[in-house]
Amino acid sequence: QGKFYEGAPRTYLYNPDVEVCFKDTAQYKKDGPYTIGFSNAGLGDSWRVVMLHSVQTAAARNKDKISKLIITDAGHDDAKQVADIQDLVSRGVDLLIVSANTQQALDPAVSQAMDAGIPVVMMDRRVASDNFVTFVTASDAMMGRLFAQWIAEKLGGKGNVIMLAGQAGSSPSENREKPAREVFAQYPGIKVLETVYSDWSPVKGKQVMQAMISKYGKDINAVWSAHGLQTPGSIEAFIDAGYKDGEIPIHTTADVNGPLQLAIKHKVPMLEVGYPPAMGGISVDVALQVLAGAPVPCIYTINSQIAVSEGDNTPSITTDLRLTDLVVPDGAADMLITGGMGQDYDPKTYSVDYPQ
Amino acid sequence: MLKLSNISKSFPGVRALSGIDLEIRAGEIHALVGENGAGKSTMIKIVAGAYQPDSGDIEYDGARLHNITPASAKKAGIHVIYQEFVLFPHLTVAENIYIGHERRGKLGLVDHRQTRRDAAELLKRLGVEIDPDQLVTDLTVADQQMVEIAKALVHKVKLLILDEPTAVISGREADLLFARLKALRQEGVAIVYVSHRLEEIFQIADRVTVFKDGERVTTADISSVDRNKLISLMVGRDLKDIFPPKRARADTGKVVLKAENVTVNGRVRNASIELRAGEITGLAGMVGAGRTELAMGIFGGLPMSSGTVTIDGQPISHMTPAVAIAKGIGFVTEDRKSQGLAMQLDVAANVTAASLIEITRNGLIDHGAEDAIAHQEIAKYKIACRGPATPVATMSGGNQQKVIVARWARTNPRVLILDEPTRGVDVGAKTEIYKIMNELALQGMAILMISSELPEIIGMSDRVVVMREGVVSGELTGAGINEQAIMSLATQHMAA
Amino acid sequence: MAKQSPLSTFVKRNRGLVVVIVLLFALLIFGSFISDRFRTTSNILNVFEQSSGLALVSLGQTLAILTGGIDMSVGSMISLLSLLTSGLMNGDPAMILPVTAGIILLGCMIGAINGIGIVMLRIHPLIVTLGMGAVLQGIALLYSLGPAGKAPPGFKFLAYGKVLGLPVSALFVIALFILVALFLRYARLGRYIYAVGDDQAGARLMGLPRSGVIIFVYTVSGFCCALMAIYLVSRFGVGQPYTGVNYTLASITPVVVGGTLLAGGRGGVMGTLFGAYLISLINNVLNFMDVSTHYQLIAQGLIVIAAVSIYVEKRKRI
Amino acid sequence: MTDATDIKTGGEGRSSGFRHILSNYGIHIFLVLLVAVSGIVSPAFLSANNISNMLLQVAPLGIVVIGQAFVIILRGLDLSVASVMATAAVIATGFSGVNSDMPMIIAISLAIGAGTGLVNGLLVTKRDVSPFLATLATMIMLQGFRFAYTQGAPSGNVPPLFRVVGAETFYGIPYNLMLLAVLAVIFGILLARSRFGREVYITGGNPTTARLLGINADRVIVSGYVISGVLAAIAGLVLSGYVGIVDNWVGRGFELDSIVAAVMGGIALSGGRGTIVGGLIGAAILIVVFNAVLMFGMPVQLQIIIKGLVIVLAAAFYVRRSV
Ligand SMILES: Nc1ncnc2c1ncn2[C@@H]1O[C@H](COP(=O)(O)OP(=O)(O)OP(=O)(O)O)[C@@H](O)[C@H]1O
Ligand SMILES: Nc1ncnc2c1ncn2[C@@H]1O[C@H](COP(=O)(O)OP(=O)(O)OP(=O)(O)O)[C@@H](O)[C@H]1O
Ligand SMILES: [Mg+2]
Ligand SMILES: [Mg+2]
Repeated sequence: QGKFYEGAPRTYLYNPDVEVCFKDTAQYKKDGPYTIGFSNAGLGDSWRVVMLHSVQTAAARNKDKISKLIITDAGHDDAKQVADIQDLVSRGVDLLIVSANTQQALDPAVSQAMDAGIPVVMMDRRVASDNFVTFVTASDAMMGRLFAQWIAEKLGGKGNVIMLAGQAGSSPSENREKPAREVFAQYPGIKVLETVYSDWSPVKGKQVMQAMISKYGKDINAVWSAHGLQTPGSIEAFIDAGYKDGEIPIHTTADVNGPLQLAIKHKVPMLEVGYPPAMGGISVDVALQVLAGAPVPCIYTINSQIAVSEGDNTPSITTDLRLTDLVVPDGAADMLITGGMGQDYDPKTYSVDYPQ
Repeated sequence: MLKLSNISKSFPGVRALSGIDLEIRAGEIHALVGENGAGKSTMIKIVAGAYQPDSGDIEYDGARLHNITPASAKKAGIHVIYQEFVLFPHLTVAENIYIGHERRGKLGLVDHRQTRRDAAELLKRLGVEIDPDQLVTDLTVADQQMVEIAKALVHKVKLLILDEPTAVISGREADLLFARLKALRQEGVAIVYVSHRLEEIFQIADRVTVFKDGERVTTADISSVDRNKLISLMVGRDLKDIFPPKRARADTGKVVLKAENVTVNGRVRNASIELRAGEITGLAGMVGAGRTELAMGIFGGLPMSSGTVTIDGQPISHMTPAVAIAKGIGFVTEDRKSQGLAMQLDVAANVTAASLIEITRNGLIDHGAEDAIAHQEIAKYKIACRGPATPVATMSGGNQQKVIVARWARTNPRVLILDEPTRGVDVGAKTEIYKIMNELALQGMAILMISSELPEIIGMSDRVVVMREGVVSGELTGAGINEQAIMSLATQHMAA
Repeated sequence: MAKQSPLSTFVKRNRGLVVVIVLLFALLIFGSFISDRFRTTSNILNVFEQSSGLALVSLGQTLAILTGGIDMSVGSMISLLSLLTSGLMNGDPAMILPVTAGIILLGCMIGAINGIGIVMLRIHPLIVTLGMGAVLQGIALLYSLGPAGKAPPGFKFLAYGKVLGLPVSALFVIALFILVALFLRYARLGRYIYAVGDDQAGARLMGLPRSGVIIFVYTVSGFCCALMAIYLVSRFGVGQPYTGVNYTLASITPVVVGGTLLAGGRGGVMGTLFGAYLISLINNVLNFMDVSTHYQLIAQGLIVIAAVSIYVEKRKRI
Repeated sequence: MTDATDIKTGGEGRSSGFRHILSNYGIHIFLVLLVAVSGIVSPAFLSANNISNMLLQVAPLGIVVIGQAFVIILRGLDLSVASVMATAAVIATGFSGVNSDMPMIIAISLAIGAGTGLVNGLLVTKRDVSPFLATLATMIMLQGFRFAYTQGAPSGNVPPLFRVVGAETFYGIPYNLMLLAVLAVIFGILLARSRFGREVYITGGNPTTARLLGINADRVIVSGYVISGVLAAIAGLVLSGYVGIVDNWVGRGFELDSIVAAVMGGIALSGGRGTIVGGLIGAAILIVVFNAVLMFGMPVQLQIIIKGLVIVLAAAFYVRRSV
């Protein structure tokens, strides 16, 4: 296990600033047990499911302090999430955990709750203003940058990249693409042939990559993929186009088992940077600190696991963690490898007795 | 008043009108007659702006009209009562009457109360009792026609065109209509009147124009022609007898179908009727008497709340159209547009719809056989169309009717029910249909013919059953079948 | 002719409205048994406020559906217009008036283009507006791939402001609905909307301005989308490229729940308004009952079906 | 009388002429033009590789369109197809993902499709719910069931056989295309040549007429929805084989794409008209447009805009200019 990073947040330890922002939460101190509301943006993919289960697990672990955890799900609809938050406030929660569907749209609703004296802990996705107590997250921008940096270094500063983004106009995709482009821009020899959108779907990912391969063929040296959801589609497209093992361009990925399985099997150099769903559980711990009146960091950035295929460390991205350490060889293609939920965890059968 | 010169109009594959010249005068009732598909409705639609002519001039009220649209025609005082009604089923009677001419009060807002009051007044003037607040969809067809007529009286019309207005009304309503038309003529309105009922034309028209194959054959004063002349002009040959000679009445005719104490929808009560092999039974009555409901009940198209139907002495416990067809009953419905035809489909598919087995080979439909049958029926009934692949929606009303008759005759049923089989059908085709009915009867088929045209009932029936207000009021045979007898049974309460 | 009493005629012809109102009250009573907090004024006001936006989009949708059409471009239209609203205002209070006016105008224009397309191309409105929706979504993304600009300070008032303790937005929406309801009943154009929906071809033959009616209803739908876009920018503080995406299908539910038939010609806007209230209230009650999302979805489907089955006039089977 | 018939039935009526060709084959011409123009603008578009890609991609949509054709000809609309696809795929892969599970997997998937179709059909016929709403409601409910079953996290592996059918080719011809061809022929014959098919057209053309002809119109309509549901389930399995990964949204967008394809292919939403071949050509147009704009290297925004324009233009191009 030693290869996994389990220390304190690197963003705290390695932070060059003398003063790191901490928030005083004395005003929110309250006697338990608490009613906590969790307004979730929505489910729909495994990442969000594991994140939700992580919240529930943490609540179960803290049964003595939490009398009730109310979970709402907005189905990825801003208006519904605003309504959900209002409903939760109406139901008299002591604290809100919010994973905001979009940064801007939820801002007024979150501010409203804060103004009403209910502390809000943001998780995974924040709102635009700083009008919350703290934000538990990993970094989209860091993922995008690391992916790009690794590709640039692997290609020796020279080569052609296809950027396989998520959905045009969706913020997680934008927040990874933009920093990545900045990195690529520093390498004159790196050319981004095209940015194509997968809508986070493996099917669409494969369709667009097939078109790209028809168009550019062997000119493609690397695929910058914004997440693991679409990466398998891309690798499949290369396999179908007749690329032999070892010929497939380098790829990036996140979180999902399938790409690692394919990369190992077909010898695709790959970088994996996780966006850990365990932040769900951490947000509950942070919430309890807030209600206990303990100071918390303004932004609580948790660590991503970083793994590469064998022999593919680069000067900037060096890690002991290998794809083979993370992969679950017989696991389902879309299972999460960064869940932190333990060995026997299976989202389908998962159930935990949390206070509800 | 209205002058058409050299009007032509083609549809894909059909020349509907070629070089029509026609003059309509103010203060006359001008009858327009011709076979099905002769182009009467097309010409009317051109005058009304529903179709654009391919060529020709239209002069109206001394000025040339260009690019007529329905809206501009209305503005110019042209009002048309179309062969297919133009009513909005889910608006009320009053709203329908005043649609486009809403009664308006302050601020130009629609004044519903005034609308209702005026509509009631108007309907009363027409002599019909219709609640102006009812939705049109709840009205009988005859009442719908009266609403259509009322619409024509709402505002000052200069030219009133009626396309087969009496197809669904008869007797009293028709008389009311004629009285109205005559009054309008007095006021100087020009009236164009299309009908296949020649008696009416002699009753009210001043002049008559005959169309044939999209051309105007002649225009004449009504006094200068007689019935036979008119028919021969329309048909292009002499039609001596419209009705075939009556067959010797098959007294021994076996009862094929027997309906007893049938109650349907509460609109038909305890009606009983017998149909015999080789016999044509006429079902007469005023519109709304419940004839269609009775027939539908027998056929299984409407649920019977009580009563029994026996075929060949065998009672049928639960009648549905499928059972009825399996037992050899055919049904030519009265409303071809909403009940009879699948308008999108072509002639071939509509003709073979009831006899799919005939064209099924090895479980698959044989398109060749289907086309052959369609060609055969098109020729047999002289259906004017471009061929088997013509969508029925593009055909004239009478020809659509022939398609349905052909469909059912094809199945060779033991009992054939025909509900207004010649509605909107020209004399030539009528004769054909009569001939066919006669032949079928001779072959031993039992035929039930519902009709609102007394001459037809009298001319064709071996036996006449008369209905009045949902009950069977009497039965006539032989010499007893005459106009007075039928009318008195159909309208007893009025006569008494 | 047996005359029916005016009340029974009203009930018969406005079944949708009556049923929806009855259901609304039933649900209110049911909800207050579930939780004390449900009964609070603030909760009820929340529901009231939450439904404004949905009701607004559904208003235009109702008119389109009354003519027998449907507007599948509302989602993209809202997204594009909301982006433009916040992008152009960009925090500058001086821009509020000109931009609001401009956006409303633009919404009307886009709606009119929908209507003209339907009239000229003679294609089913579903297809025209679907295509238009894609075009508008593309334009929205061309304008900005992310949230654009921001709402000026004070702009929040539209969405969150209250007069006499009642949300302004909700009051405005009610007023607008009443206006449109009166329009449908008392303006000639309003009557023609029903006529066109009842019988398109007939409307033409009667010389009614059929094309005008169609262009008009889609223009109104565009107008409503513009108002919705402005409202969302006020509510969320910014416009985003996918802000409206859920409203395309969502806007149809209140219409049909409120008793307007998808076939056109029958129904009305007041049913839609209460339909929107009902749907928001259902969400609220389900939240209070702690029903998980999965089952909320199932419940939603069942409710649509149940509501619609109530109004269906059993067709006269021949 | 006689000559009237001759004049009007003469020449078989199947008028030739440009307008006729345009109105009957407009969509075929449109597809050919589209391919030609795309090939000229981007030669890579016509490369064997790319054509094979497009053929591979057309099958799942095509299969859905076949079912959609039945439903639309019956005056309906099926918005639940994408939800059926995803549910069938998710549940199918919930098994261990070995070929021996195949019969079970296929049976369950088809049952899901058939069951959904049955519910849709019964709602439309017995409850008179409009098809748009009935299928919208089942779409939402199915999504709820799917989430309740998977807890939102689908898992399991796609059986190898699906991978073969979904993604592999036989001398450049994708197996899934062969499957599409087989289904198209079977259902094409069913629609165009069988008694049932004729009943579909008659019922779609005029349900009242159908009833009076003794056709069990309700049963025909329900069958149409069941066919659509079953084909959607098959398409879901094929699509799951295409990438070998199943998420909750397999088939997203297929509901509208399949309707659009059908309408572009001349299947009128008013019912009673249209053919399977037309629908498939509509599907091909959508796939070609999607691929072509990628090959042109257009920004994603323009891709979306062009798709919208093609939908409208193709439909307008085809539409019969009747009076
Ligand atoms: N919309 C149309 N498309 C194609 N052909 C049409 C259309 N309308 C009419 N026709 C054709 O034009 C010819 C004239 O039809 P029209 O309806 O004018 O006849 P009509 O004299 O009114 O007959 P009827 O007495 O049966 O009503 C017919 O052959 C008909 O098939
Ligand atoms: N009060 C009514 N409500 C609804 N529909 C009616 C009503 N009266 C009549 N109808 C419909 O109008 C049509 C004609 O009515 P009915 O069957 O009573 O007349 P009929 O004797 O068959 O006369 P005809 O066949 O000459 O129209 C039928 O289709 C019937 O269903
Ligand atoms: Mg006519
Ligand atoms: Mg009748």
